[in-house]
Amino acid sequence: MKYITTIGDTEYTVEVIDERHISINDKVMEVDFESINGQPVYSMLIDGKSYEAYVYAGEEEWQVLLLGRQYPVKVEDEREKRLKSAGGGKVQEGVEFHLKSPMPGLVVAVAVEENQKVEKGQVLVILESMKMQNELKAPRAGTVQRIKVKPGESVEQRQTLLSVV
Amino acid sequence: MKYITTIGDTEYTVEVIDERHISINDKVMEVDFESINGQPVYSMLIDGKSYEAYVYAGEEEWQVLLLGRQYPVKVEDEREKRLKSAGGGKVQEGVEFHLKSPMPGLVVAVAVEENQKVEKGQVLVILESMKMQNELKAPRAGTVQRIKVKPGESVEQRQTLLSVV
Amino acid sequence: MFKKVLVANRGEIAVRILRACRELGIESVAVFSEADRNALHVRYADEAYLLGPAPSRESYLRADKIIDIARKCSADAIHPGYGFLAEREAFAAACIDAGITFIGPKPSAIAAMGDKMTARNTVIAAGVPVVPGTEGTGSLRDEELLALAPKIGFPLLIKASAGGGGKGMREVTSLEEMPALLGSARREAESAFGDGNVYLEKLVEGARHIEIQILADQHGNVISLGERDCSIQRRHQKLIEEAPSPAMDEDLRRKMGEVAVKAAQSVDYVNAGTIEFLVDKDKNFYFLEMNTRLQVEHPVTEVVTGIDIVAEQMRIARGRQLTYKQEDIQLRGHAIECRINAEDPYNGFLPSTGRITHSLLPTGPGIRVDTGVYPGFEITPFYDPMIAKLIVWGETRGQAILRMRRALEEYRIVGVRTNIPFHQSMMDSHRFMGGQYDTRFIEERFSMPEPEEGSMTHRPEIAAAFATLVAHYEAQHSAEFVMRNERDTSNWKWVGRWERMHR
Amino acid sequence: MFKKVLVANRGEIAVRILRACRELGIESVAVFSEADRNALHVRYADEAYLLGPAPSRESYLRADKIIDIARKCSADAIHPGYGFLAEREAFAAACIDAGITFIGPKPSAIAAMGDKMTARNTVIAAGVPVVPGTEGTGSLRDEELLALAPKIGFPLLIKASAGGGGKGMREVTSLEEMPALLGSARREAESAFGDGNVYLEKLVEGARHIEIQILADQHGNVISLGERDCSIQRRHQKLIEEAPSPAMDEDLRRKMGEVAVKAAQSVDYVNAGTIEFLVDKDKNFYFLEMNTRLQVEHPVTEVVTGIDIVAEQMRIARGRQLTYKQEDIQLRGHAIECRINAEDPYNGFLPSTGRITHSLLPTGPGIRVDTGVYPGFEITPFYDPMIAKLIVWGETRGQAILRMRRALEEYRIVGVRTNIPFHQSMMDSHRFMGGQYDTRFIEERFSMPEPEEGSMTHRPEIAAAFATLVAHYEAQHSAEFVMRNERDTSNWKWVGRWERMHR
Repeated sequence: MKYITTIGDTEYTVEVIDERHISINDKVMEVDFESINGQPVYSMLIDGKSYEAYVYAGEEEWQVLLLGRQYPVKVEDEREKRLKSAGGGKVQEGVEFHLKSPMPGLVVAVAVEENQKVEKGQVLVILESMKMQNELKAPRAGTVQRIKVKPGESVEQRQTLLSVV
Repeated sequence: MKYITTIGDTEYTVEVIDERHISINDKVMEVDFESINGQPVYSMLIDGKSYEAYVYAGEEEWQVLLLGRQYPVKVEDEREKRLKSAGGGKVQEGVEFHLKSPMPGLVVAVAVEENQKVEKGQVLVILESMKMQNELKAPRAGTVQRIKVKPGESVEQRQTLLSVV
Repeated sequence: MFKKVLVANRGEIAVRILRACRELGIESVAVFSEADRNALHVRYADEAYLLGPAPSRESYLRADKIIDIARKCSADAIHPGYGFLAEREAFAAACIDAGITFIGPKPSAIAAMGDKMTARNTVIAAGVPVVPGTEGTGSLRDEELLALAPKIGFPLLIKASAGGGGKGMREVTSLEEMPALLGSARREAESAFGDGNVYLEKLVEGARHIEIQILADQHGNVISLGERDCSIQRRHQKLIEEAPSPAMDEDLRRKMGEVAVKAAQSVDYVNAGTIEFLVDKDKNFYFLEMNTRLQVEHPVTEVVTGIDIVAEQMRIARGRQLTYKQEDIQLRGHAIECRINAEDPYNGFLPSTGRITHSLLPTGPGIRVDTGVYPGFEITPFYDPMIAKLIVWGETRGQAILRMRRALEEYRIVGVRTNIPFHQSMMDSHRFMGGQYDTRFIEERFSMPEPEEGSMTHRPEIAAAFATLVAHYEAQHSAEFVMRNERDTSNWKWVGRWERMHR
Repeated sequence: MFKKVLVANRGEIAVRILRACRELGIESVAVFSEADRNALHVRYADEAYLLGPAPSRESYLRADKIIDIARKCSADAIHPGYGFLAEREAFAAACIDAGITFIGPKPSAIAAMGDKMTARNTVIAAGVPVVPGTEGTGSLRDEELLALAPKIGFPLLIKASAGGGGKGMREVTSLEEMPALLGSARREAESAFGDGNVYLEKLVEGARHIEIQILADQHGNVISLGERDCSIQRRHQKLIEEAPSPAMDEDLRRKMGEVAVKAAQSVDYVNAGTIEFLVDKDKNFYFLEMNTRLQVEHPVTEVVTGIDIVAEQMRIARGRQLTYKQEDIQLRGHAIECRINAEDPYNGFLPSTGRITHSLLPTGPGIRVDTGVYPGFEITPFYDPMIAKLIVWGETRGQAILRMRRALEEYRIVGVRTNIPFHQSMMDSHRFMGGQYDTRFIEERFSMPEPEEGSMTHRPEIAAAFATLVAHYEAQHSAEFVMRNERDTSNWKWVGRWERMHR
């Protein structure tokens, strides 16, 4: 199986040749890959080097925590990717963004109003959890829609707070 | 539910009244009983005292490791026990004893021969495991039968080595 | 010694105090909220009693219930830890009224140091330097402030008397610009707090947060155990502490120790306490406040002095003389503490909750971990996000940093995000290594690094391999997984209390 | 410093050495058997290479393969740890031949101390006292032995020249009974070993096993780091070690230290080593043997001296001068180590294998754990049963014992049986607390306690409650459990390699 794996602006062609070999950009390497104790912690011996990483699924990408750094990694089946680019253009552009609570907590303030235009990075909601106030920000510019919470309200993890269209 | 619970020569009448109460020898106590993390490690708050024990099933009894001591505990349903004693006498007397390997290892020596009479505590087999030689002894007097291993042989855990009848 | 001590706290500090009880042969009592039935402090204590629902105000802040439990189970003392009820004068007084020893200072000392103005005036009277300024002199008019400003010196800060949070605050570098800034500060303060009064305070540049640990017994003996440098803070939360401070010398240590002792004596202080100072780049130091309790970061002092501060607290509360004299106190080697918080450094340090599914503590030479969590324990949003303190000792500061790096690399916590990567970046920071930092270091000079070319720890192709292999095997088996999960779920439904027990 | 070090070992000691490499900024290489793919040393190393199947002779004893790997990955040094290849002269020599530094003494020193007779004669020549006896003087006749006996003194032992294991051994308390005992000893030796030769050795009564840690560099500097008391042994396996020894005083420490240095110098010793002595109740001491390697129990010395022995080994091997002079060595406080073995103290100390399903390490002040296992790891029967070392430090011996008790109580290992209850009983033993023990203590004076009435830790009714509640809930839910397990099993079958990966 061949994959196109992307980190930032760099694409890697990774082929899983068999259980003991992969190639990265056509360079074949010996690999011994194991999960530790059924956890998303993986040990990989690759051409003798020993690495351990914590790998979990993020919103759209895999998150790899390796040597104290975090890498958001996109993994695409090569064939799939080819089909997609044949379809042309970016998919899912301009889709609605739903601000979800990243944790259970208490809404301290809603910093925006419905139909307000917001910039990327602008604070939308302030949420208190674990004695800390946390600012939830807009991941992109847009217009605020459907505010579903009020200050003083308790929210559950992943509850939708408002949308940006 | 009422149980007759025996440690050594002492019998305790333990009643599980509801999820929050038990009685021991008719003394009612408040109890909060939890398993830790799905393990056979249990936390019990009993009339405010906090205890933790490792409880696992032994051959015939429960083994309770509590405050650095091990208690073999027999738990019998009171009704069952009454029926049994009505049936009279000890059950399963004179049954065959099968000496099973307590761990994987290498048979260093078989210290007895078939049809040999042995005393309680007499060494039957010497087994090497983890760089240590371990003596496996007769749990009661009897006659050795069906020796199934030879010195130099590797054995699996729980493999029957010989029988004492 | 006490027969039975109740620990009115949770988490790592409750466990820390329970350990001291155990080592002193004192029976221990834990209290817990409904969220904490399986917490480590409940497991380790000799007795444990439920306080109430998870929120602090219904559990760990219920002074009445706690004293009631202590009375019923015949505890002869209460240790408050830090936070919660530790610095509430009324709680300390209520313990005494109930005939229970409060392991801490007298209520009067808590009160004196708890009020900022009183504390400032008390220590000034005792000859302790404070940050120069006009606070405490009442409401002054612009002319008066302009006249006082040159005596304080520039740069200085204009601060709102009524408020905080930076509202009405202005930095002033010269007398010329001051009138305009006073005006705008007053307007902002007026609109924010309905009170336009302001005061002046010297701006301490390149300030380090240095605190002195003291111990005081009931017989008038007070000693200092050297300093801790707690300048590495984010949003006024300490994150890394070390002892000794790379900015201190023996002379300054002695001087600040003496001043700290004076400050403690000025309120007739008894038990363990900490005097916090700001130290500027010219080694002038200014009293900030006194914490009238055990500090989170007390272990770094324990590690370099060899003194068990919690055990000493109990002895002091029992009326004993201090075990040590000032001349017994010797610092050996260097200690660093990293606070491990359940928060995501790659996502604005948002708190992270969830069940810890796997964890591997760093161990081996020179490592200490103080924690209240374990694999299987659930991190809830009710309490603060600190789940562990990782403390290392080294013969030198350099060795301690290298050891901390090693320990951070070994530490695995799966199930919640932690700020371990943040600490790893700090230990790799050249300025931290050089001891060149002040309290604004994180805000002004530090950000989580983007993976950089050429760095030893930059391995994008390896990260790519990890993600690809995980994705590959997951895709290959997703069909089976779906089916298995479906069945499992239906099975789980059958099982009631037993499963709850086995969570 | 070295660029890359290969660690030719497994388990806790491999992890210990890898940690030192990490802290010194040295790249590290692990080697592993098929049974150890997921072992901690493989996870922690920078590189890891498979040696072969699980049995030691096919993996960790394969000197040829190890040197080959070291060469291929350009390691410039090999650390052998203890056991396996650590004291094989040929391995040390082969490393040197391959141009790789062996982190340990010269092959000649290993050889000299490895042969009992040579070692004895070498140290005698250097003026080191040995257990008085006739060993090494050839085969003597009865008349000769009877003439020598009074010079050695009674009580003494007759021992078979050819053998061990107590065969042909007789204890003699007077000259009168000696002729008859000589006869029976010779007959037994003849029948056991086909060799009736015997020798005499003084019986050291109330002997303690005391060993001196030394460090020697390549420039002729040799220092001693004080003693360890390792008298608590079972079947000649050390179980508990402490430093300093409760039986020593400053004068004896200095004398034995000097003698240990002499013994090391007599074989031109370089690197870390340990001289083992027997010390009798009158404080006479006798050389037993020298261990030409790192010892299992080195942490107790590290904890009281503050010296990282493994790091120092690397510096020495690199040709550096010792970091410390004899006068720098100061013992601070007291350290105790308990070896945690996977064996069942309630069942004749039978080794216990299996997967560790849950584990909770003791942490907090004064605790160090050196281990190579973690929850999820499988203890196999291939290697020795020691899975962890629990080391505590205290200001005094009393505090160390109390702290060890606390730590043992906190330590949870589920999945294999351990000897933790044995250590708990030892820490409760009045003779151990009083420091009153010798090498025969466990065999002669100690047994796992039967639960006794009146003891603080005797709670049969609580044990009854635990067992009853577990039995009750298990019975109540057994039907559901059976059904669930059946389905699970069938589900598991579908899943191939993915499951294997997730073991």
